[in-house]
Amino acid sequence: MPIDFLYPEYEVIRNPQRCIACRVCERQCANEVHSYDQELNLMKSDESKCVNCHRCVALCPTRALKIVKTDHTFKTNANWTNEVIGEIYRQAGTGGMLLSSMGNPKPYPVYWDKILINASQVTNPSIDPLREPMETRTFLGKRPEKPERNLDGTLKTENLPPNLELSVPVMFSAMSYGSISYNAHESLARAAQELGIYYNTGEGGLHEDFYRYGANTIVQVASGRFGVHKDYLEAGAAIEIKIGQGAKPGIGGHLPGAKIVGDVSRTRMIPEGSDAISPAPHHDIYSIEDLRQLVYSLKEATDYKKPVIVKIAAVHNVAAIASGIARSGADIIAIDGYRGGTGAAPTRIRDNVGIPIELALAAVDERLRQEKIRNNVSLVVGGSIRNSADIVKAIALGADAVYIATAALLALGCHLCRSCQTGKCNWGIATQRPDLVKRLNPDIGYKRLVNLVSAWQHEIKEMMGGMGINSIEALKGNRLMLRGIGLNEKELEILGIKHAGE
Amino acid sequence: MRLEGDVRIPSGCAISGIFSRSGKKLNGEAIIRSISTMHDRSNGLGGGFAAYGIYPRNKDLYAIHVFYDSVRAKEECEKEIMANFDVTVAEKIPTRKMPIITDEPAIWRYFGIPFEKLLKDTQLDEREFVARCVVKINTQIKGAYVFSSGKNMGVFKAVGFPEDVGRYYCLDKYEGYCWTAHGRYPTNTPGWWGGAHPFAMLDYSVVHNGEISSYDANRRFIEMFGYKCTLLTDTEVITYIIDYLNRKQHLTLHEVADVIAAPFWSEIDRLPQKEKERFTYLRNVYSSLLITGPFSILLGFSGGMMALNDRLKLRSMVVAEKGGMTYVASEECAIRAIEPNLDKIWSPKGGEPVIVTLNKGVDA
Amino acid sequence: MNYVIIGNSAAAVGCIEGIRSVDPDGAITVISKEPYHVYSRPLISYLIYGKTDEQRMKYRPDSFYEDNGVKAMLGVAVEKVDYTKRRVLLENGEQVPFDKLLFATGSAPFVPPMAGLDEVKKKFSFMKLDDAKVLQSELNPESRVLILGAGLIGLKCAEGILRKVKKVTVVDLAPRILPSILDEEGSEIVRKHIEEQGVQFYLANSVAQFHKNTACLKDGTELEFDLLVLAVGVRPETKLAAGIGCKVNRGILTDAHCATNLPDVYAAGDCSESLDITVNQQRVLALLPNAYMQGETAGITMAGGEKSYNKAIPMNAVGFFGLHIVTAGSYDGEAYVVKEGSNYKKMVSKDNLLKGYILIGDVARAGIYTSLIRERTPLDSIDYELIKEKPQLMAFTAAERAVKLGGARNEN
Amino acid sequence: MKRIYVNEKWCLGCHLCEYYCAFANSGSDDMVKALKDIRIHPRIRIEEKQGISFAVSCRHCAEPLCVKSCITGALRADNGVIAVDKNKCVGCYTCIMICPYGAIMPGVDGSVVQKCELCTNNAFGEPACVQGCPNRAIVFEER
Repeated sequence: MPIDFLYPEYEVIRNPQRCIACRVCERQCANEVHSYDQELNLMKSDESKCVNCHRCVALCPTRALKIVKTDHTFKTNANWTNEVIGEIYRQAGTGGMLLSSMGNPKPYPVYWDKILINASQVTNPSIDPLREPMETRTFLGKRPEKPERNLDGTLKTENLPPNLELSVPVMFSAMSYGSISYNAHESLARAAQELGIYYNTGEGGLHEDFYRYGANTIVQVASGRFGVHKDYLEAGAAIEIKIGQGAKPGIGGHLPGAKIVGDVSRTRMIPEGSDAISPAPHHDIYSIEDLRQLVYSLKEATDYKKPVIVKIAAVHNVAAIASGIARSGADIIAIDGYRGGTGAAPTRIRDNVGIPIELALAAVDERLRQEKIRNNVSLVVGGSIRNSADIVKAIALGADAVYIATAALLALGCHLCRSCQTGKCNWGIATQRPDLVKRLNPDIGYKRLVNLVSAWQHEIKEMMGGMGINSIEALKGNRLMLRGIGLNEKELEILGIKHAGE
Repeated sequence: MRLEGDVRIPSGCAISGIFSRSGKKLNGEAIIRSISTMHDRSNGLGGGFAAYGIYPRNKDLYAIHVFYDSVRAKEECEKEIMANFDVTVAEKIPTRKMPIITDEPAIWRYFGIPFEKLLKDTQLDEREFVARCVVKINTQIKGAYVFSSGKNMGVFKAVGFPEDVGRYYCLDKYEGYCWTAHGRYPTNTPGWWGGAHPFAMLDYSVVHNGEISSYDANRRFIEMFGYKCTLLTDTEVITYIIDYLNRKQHLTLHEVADVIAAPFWSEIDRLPQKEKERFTYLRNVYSSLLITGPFSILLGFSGGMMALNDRLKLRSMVVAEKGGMTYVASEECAIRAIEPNLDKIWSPKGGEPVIVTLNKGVDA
Repeated sequence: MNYVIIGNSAAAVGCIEGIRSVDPDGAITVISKEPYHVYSRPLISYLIYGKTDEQRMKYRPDSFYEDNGVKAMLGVAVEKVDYTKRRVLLENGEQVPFDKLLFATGSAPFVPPMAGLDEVKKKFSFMKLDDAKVLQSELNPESRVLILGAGLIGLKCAEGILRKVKKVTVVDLAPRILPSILDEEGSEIVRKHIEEQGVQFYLANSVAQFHKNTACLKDGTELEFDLLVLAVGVRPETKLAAGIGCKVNRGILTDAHCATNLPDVYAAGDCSESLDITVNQQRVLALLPNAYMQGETAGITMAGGEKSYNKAIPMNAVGFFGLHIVTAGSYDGEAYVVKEGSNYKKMVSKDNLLKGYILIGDVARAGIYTSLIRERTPLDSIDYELIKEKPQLMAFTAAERAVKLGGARNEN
Repeated sequence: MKRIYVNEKWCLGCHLCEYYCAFANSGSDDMVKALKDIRIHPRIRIEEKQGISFAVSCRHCAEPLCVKSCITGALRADNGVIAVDKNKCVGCYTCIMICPYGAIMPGVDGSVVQKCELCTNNAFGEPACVQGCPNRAIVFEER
């Protein structure tokens, strides 16, 4: 075997005093890290195969296992870090682009963590969500410019364009069937239904089994148009045109043929084993006018009954782009920040392209207000919403709702090992191998998603109550409820918030 | 120290209102007596009144009340007023010298009506035209501040306790069918004359007690529609919201109340289908105009008055009736002080507006 | 309602529990010659072996009769049954009236005439607790025991006493042991195993003549012995039943409800015959599970409930000196045989059904095979090749497993 | 009555149920102490073949053939839970012969049988296999 210069990043530490050689680690590792030595009655491990997904750690009944970062190191160098050196070795060995998955892991600032939330004291009572109603119901979509009245003077309620109603301003972001498993999709769909929110098909079509969750489904139309047909468009509650994705702005998608099997192939409407390549741009959208045409084509196709979402990655001039989209007829704009996850992306793109969602959101919301069109369109943001405080901050900055995906996958068991591209997800999420897919029981998965979002809802209510706000709409764009900490003037200006203490 | 407009100033307060449905005119004595009963709810940093029906001789003209900090401001402002309005009267508002009232600006009023030609040129509705002029002066002319701009009504306000402010403005000399009053308890500023309440826009005047937690959500939304919240006060944004919904969106005052103090979804979901749709529509379309946090407000408008509490009723407010009179105040004592023998007194539920208007045919 | 049960073993208990599942109130009377609380007959060899004791041998707890409202008349024999007057006459002159009657009279040892048998002083049967007690009291480390009969009773007796005596010899007319449950190859394996423990066999042989403590075998061998155990065979106790006109073949004839030809009269257990579904013939299936289930069926039927017993098959689980044997059904058909060391497996199929099997040694999960026979599972509805390897539910369809394990309802 | 149900769709063949069962019935409060360096004798057993796996343990039949067939009365149903009285059992294996699920097995030394007793007779109180199943392939439910 040629020397690859690479040393395993992680070490599997087994406590021999605890190991009872039950071999669950061996059975559960799709990477075949563990093996049993009959002669010695001992478990062994080959850490070069370990992706640090913790499947073995989590299932070990005696907690005999842990995975640690190796302390094996090159001569320390702040510039030429282990990671940088390793990547060079890898590329020198393969001649290929580096691929990664999930979101940008680099230590760029996380603005959510530099924003603080207000609370009431004395002059205004905080509200106790256990005693008073605390509302998180949210509508997404256009609002009519003026109300109309019937002949008898009552309000004409039918003049409302199609809207999405959410019990809590959280939706599951696009993840295609194919990139994630059937059971992951079922979990998301069932959770969305129980929660009264929406999940998103991503660009993988909608499996026939899931049409029954249509009322809680957003169907996506992306550059590859995989799985798009009339019934598909009509099945969902809304249609999302995906222009870009935070993890890889400007890049299309590539689902390897190995994952295009059986139902995945049928659902995508492409032959088994063929690579599913989504082009970088939509080849019928080279300009904003083209987008408008697609928006209206989709509206025509669905009789103007479904809101159309346009999803873009947060890039440098996102505010101007969003303004253009708002005028294209879209009902909802979804913006995906650079920390958004993915099943596979070129590492350099993932780590270096795009901007933080916090700044993008603040800029877009402000821009749409300046242009007086904020009420024509709803704003959904995603790209690493990690907890309920992030949501409160996003809404206060001006978002109508948030998209979560990485957090949802974590709820399903994802351990962020960032090896989705291998298709050997030990947690049954980013895989199509039947023996692995079955590891995610949707009965458990959907409940964990419901738990997560319900827990967040409780926390959102608690924080709202602290601010003396008892309905989420009074939080939307309420930037006075936020203060920055450790941010410079420019950052504060873009975020439209004051510094703590001001 | 930064003044209103530089910094947001929440405040506690007292409010009181008297309304004669028959159009019977009262001078300002009663309302002063009423608001002074709640002296402890103010801290001397602002008091004010709105009175309707007080300018019967000029009732078809806009009465524009202005504070001036400087001669230059007055010159600049009058130039603007004269350029847009056919002004019939321009005069100093009579005041009574009082040692307790200090730092007085120059206080002027103008009765006039927009030039026809300008209305035609701008294709604006007369009231919209006036509103824009007011916003323009208040945002662009430093040292000038229009604090009243309706027809046959006027706002009188100053830094001081409300009873002193009332005497200062000689309110005993005015007679109106509707009076509202405000005593202010700002929490972090010495107050500024313009920042005192009522806050008025055209003939809408609002006195308010409370601190709304939805402020910035409301402000950033309403500012899309040509308003500029220069004072950063709750009362200002509430006034604009009411102006926007009632005057521009043509919602009824009841509907306005259903937007700003909307019923909870849990209540809406229980209603019959039609009603449910109506409330859902209003809450959805005007979601950013929901006002949360404690408030009790008294809205004065031509021919009527509306009292409204926040939906949780986090601020006290009572309403009483005696004959043709309706009284509203933060505290019952403020009503009893001027009318001990009431026909009826009650505390309206949160979010339930009490709207009184002149009896049919009454032209006050 | 007066229920009367003659006999006090597994069939009687099945009957009592069957009656009580339907009728909590009716009077139940159990009449038995033996003076004991109901005990398990097959345990007498374990008693001697020391693996159980009289207390633990009780088939049901001490409070059983009381808990079930049963009047137990123990230690008293039945003289005869007066069917027309619906009453049972006891030896002691008492009369017990009945509305429903169950014969659970079991079987009795059958001793063929043998020359000189009268001369043998110490001879025993091995059926009942009293037999075991007497035998046990005579055993000593110097005893030489001769057992006639290499069937289940004789061999269990041999196992029970071997470690307590000097020598155990077994003589049988048949050329191999356990001929009723094993095939030749199986008999061979088991015989070798038992011989290795120290038991000596004389097969295809018989006692021509006893001379006191010496047995002269047909082939001329002379065997000295101290104690003689007679385990040649048993016969159903059918006399009382026959006396009132019940049809009796080898055992009392019954239908699927365990009813005899006479109204209100039932029979269950070793005294009766039932339909062996593997050969579709009425047979005496003298085995405890059968007795209990027949008794239960009879009891439920007597009390007015609905129950049939239509899955009777011969089956035996038995072990000798640690070697386990499970057999079931009949062996006429296509055989599949695997022999590995002391493990032996024979599966016999016919007409798309498993008819019988023999497992020696590894008997794990044998019940899965038994159920194929009892349930008459068509072999083409399962993976027979797979299940032949070892008993496993994997051989069933996923849908069938969902019924068996997942709580799914069977569509049929 | 609450029973154990198995859904093979979700069974991963990880065998953890067997280990949790063995631990639960070990009498030890430490899994390592109980199971290290021994061959376990669980009362629940996984069958597996070509990607299919499922656990088998006593079904606690409403009409328990094992109880009816037990020659000693050691197997009894107590409120529907079928348990074996090890003091009475003589290891004749009649129950093994009759159980259609193959859910009764010889105990460690073969002298008596053992079977799932729904952990009613150990410290777990509720089936340990159910608690230990990572994918809810084994559930304990009233149906």
